[in-house]
Amino acid sequence: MALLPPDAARSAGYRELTARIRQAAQLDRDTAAAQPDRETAAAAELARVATDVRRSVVRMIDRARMGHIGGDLSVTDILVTCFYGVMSVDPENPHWPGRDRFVLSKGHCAAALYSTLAHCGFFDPAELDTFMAPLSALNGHPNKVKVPGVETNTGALGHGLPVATGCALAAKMDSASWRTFVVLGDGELQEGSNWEAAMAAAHHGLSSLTAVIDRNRLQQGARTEDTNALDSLPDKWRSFGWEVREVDGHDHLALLDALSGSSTGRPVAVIANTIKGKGVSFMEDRVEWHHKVPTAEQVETALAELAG
Amino acid sequence: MALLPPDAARSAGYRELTARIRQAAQLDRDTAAAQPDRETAAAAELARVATDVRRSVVRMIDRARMGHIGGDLSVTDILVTCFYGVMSVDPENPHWPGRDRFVLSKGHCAAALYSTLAHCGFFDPAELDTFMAPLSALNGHPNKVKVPGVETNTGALGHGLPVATGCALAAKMDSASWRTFVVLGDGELQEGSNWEAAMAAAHHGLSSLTAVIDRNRLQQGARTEDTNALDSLPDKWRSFGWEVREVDGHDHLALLDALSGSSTGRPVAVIANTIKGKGVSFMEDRVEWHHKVPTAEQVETALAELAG
Amino acid sequence: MTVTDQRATFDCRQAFAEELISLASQDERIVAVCNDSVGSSNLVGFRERFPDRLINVGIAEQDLVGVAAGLANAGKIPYVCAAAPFLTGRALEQIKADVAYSEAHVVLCGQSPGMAYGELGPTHHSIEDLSWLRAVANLDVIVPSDPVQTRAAVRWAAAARRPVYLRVPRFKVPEVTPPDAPFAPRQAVLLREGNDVTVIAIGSLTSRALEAADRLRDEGVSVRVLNTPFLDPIDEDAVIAAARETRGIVTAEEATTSGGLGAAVAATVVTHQPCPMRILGVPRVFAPTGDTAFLLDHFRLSADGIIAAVKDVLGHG
Amino acid sequence: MTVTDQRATFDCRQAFAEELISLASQDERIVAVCNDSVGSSNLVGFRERFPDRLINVGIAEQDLVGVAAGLANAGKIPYVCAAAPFLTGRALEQIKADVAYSEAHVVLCGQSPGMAYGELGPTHHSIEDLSWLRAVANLDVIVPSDPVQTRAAVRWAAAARRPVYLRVPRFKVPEVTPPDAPFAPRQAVLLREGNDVTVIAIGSLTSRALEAADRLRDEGVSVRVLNTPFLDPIDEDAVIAAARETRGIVTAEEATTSGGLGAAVAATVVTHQPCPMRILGVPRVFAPTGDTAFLLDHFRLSADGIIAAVKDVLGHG
Ligand SMILES: Cc1ncc(C[n+]2csc(CCOP(=O)(O)OP(=O)(O)O)c2C)c(N)n1
Ligand SMILES: Cc1ncc(C[n+]2csc(CCOP(=O)(O)OP(=O)(O)O)c2C)c(N)n1
Ligand SMILES: [Mg+2]
Ligand SMILES: [Mg+2]
Repeated sequence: MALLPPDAARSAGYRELTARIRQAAQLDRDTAAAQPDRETAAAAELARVATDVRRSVVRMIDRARMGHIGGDLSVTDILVTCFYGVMSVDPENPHWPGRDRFVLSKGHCAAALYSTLAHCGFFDPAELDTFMAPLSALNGHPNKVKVPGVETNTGALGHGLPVATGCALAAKMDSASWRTFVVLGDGELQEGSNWEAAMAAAHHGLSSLTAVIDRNRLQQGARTEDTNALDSLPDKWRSFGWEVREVDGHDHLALLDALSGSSTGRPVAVIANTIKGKGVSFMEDRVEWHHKVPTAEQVETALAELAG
Repeated sequence: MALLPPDAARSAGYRELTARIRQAAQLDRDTAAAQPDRETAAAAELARVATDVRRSVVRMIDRARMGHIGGDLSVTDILVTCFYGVMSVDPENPHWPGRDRFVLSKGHCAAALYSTLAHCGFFDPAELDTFMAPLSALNGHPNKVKVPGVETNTGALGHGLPVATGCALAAKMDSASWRTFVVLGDGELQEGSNWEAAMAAAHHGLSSLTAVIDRNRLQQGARTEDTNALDSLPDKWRSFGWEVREVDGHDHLALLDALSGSSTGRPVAVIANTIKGKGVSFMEDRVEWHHKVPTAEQVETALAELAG
Repeated sequence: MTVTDQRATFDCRQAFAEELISLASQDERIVAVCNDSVGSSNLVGFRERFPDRLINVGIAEQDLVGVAAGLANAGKIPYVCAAAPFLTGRALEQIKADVAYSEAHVVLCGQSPGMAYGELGPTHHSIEDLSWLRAVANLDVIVPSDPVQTRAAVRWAAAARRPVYLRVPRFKVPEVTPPDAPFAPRQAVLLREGNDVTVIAIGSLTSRALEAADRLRDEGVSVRVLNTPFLDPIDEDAVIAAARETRGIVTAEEATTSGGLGAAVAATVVTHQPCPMRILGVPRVFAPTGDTAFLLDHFRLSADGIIAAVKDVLGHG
Repeated sequence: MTVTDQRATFDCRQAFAEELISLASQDERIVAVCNDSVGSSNLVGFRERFPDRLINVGIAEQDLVGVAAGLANAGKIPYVCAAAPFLTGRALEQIKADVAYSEAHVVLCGQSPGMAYGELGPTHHSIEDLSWLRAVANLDVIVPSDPVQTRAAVRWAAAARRPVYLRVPRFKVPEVTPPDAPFAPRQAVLLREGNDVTVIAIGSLTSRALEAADRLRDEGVSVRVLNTPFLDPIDEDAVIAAARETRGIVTAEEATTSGGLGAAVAATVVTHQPCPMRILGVPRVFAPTGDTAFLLDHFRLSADGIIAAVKDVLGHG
């Protein structure tokens, strides 16, 4: 029940790997041209981490016999790109005031978040085995009181963007340079609380705030467009005063670009087009895998597909 | 404390007057051209009623020493045009199932609504003298349980559009021809509940639903654009799937046109550009008249200005 | 192994759905309204039968309740089916203003209440709902204990012509209601006669109270077991009689104790017939991780916990 | 004319604003967050002094509380200032998840609580807030009775490092707090010694309880008057002592009785020291039209109503 302690060995590895990825991915600022080879190297590193995270998710859900596997797999590349490619965090000092803030508003995808955080060294990956077990710190939805790297408790949809807006407001008041990232489900955007925050964040010119929408076009029971249509989503965000970027949410380099700072002084909405269940053929784009639990055989197939 | 009874004499007058206005305002369907003289006659009738309502509002607030005079005066022309020029209601039979529904979401402007309803004959105008007095049916915000013509209890902002959406959904399910009108404040649009309903209403193709936004550019404490900017409002509604019409909210003929049925199969948002405090020179577009109470002298001036 | 473990147990969402479909086939005003919760509210069957009468507003609880109020305005009888924590926590002001204060005939069906979503944690636990909704005027609060009461509640609410909140249990419970039991406001159900102590239990705790009573009988303690499917309005007479005729009262509910069953009984007792009580429920902490059964035991909401409370109130702690 | 009428009375929003400004001038982490409520929360002075530390999110209560939680995450100490009915009714799930469950040091200041907005009606009455918020774990609930307690609460909350809900009274009340009174969790304030009956009162009812006690003394009834500025956690010891040492307890609050002061005291009493009680508050109806004073009298939340309840509990009803 106590706060999980950081994993020092892992976090040293994290520092080393993130440095490598960022260096590789860096644009040549003078020529403003990308360096294809190095970019490819960065993408390969991020893909490796993403595969680790996806495999971890499958194992956690297999063990717990519960979870939200479809959304975990769709959001993985976003999580990994944020933590390994973009953000400044220190897993050994998770409350460092100058850190970038990361809020997983679609908190039902806790398994992907926990796997990413453990991979970074926020805590020992062995802890992942306790996912949803009695008295585990790793609840079905993230609890900041127990899990380092979690900034606010989510699980009820529509909470992340207001909280992230508050973080970004504080940074602006303090003229601090840290940024705030929040990842939202697409179905989640049906919650009006998001539009309250979207309006206020634009009004306050929170250019340090980036919202990533995991646009997998599925929600719990059906396709978003069949439930309560969200298209045209870019128009909605633009009309609420945001800078909008649309991107393939499984393309790490494209995500790296899209996650760069605001160019307009406005908050940035990254609409990441993703595939729910990404990486496991029989789960991809299928609504039932929102929270279905794979059989032992399906787990084996999934892990095999995620190996290569 | 009992439900107010209708005022039969007045409601007869209402039937007669609305018939006259509608006839006068009707387009020549064959030529699709307006008939300027008759339109002017309709406008004159509506203006007369609006003046009556405005004068009533001033007297009610003077007597109660409380109220929301600025928003009352900005919404009056919208109310009067809806009830006298557009909607099908029967003041003697306020629960007639085939009636058009009217929801004043900005419920703080109850004085304008009560004055309009009394003018139509939903109840005796003498009752207006009890506005906010102990045990009066005429509370500071409309109570449907006590006041005929009120469809749902408002006062907390952001409630009207969801309820109106439910009404319009029911009409659609029953293939009924009655329409639903809801009037929203512009500051009120900062409430996310509106955007939840806007999205769902568009998704369900509720073409019988019309939302009128009283765009007076002021909220309780400041200008909307200085508090939490709403511009560009038409883009917001359009991006949420609505047909948008922008209109001078004090021009009765323009309102009559704008309040006609949907031409796209989508719900209609009428952005009515208005002036808070309209009709009383020293109140117009001044934030303090959101809920300031005029002195005896100011009441006299206001009534004088509203006479002509 | 406990007694209840040996009996068939039921997820009451099934009884709920069956009864709703049966009612809907007789009364076309009945509609279901949900928030991307067709599956979790077990409405797939309803949708098959009445595709045009299932309204899904998406993930938007304020709109959910407002839309239901609008449907009621136009003559429908909406059953709002949504996970209890979000229905009550997210749309509370809509419940107050659009439903209760507006006297709209809306049936608010809190699915998977209490700690039914055990491992999903406090955001998904609806233990505050009873305190939250008892505070709202003009709203009946019903907490069924088994499929029989769930069906009765669904049926009663259709005819109520007033606002109703109805917990639809998901955590499996055995049948507890006797065949001739009443189901009406202000009517407790007497499940066991007894004159040493009275246990008043609702929802998932009812079967546990029965088990406790049966085990205590073997120890020579005579326990009266009452159940009040209507938490509001509650059966004050039965409570007062229990306070007068037995030596103390233990209440048990899968909810925070601040304003639910325990609070209702305590207020009745001190006003009319003071007696010793023990109030069992979820204390004022956020639950740790664990499944429903684990959490109920963790908070002593078990036959053992009830037995200990009964002994405690008798002074043989 | 009643005794209280002769004394100076105060709108506590002024003490609130002064104390907040004084604190803010000493601690730059303190910020105010509001929802188009600068005027109604009396924050004009704060805005003049600290224009950059007043955040207005517009008319959007869910965002209001979420933003405050985010500000707290980044080291600010936000005082959320909004009309109590909307703050608590509209943002309850944010209060639960973002503030209480997340252990965010946010001070939720419910302005104009109870029936302070009398004529504006039930949508604007915040009588449910005490029941609603006492049900939320990990949240202290403070109900000041006068300017002294309001100031103390504002100061205490800044140092609390935990979630706090604080009612900021608008309906005018006289000073009632003695100079040396404690202000801390679990500490009742003894306002009158007495041994026949105890009256426990909070907020606007405290001065009315004092008036009742003074009038009853003239009739030979000795009334102990307790006040509990912390409704949660409440002073259980003082409640138990009152139950033991006097013949009954009357509670009085400007709130629904289902889960507020009366419920807290009743639960304590039946668990530790059963005694007769009368619970005064707003019954489970929506108030009719009327100003605050009218409504308080209408619901017998007056010295007369308290006197009648005291006599009733003594059996000379
Ligand atoms: C306020 C609230 N309402 C309902 C739910 C139940 N719920 C959990 S996940 C989910 C679907 C989310 O869809 P989306 O945001 O698209 O997420 P993803 O597709 O990435 O899983 C729903 C309805 C919830 N967690 N919170
Ligand atoms: C949920 C809620 N929050 C706050 C208020 C307090 N309030 C009453 S009127 C008002 C301003 C409304 O502005 P707008 O919608 O523009 O109305 P108008 O200008 O027409 O008066 C506010 C904040 C409220 N009534 N309801
Ligand atoms: Mg999705
Ligand atoms: Mg306005």
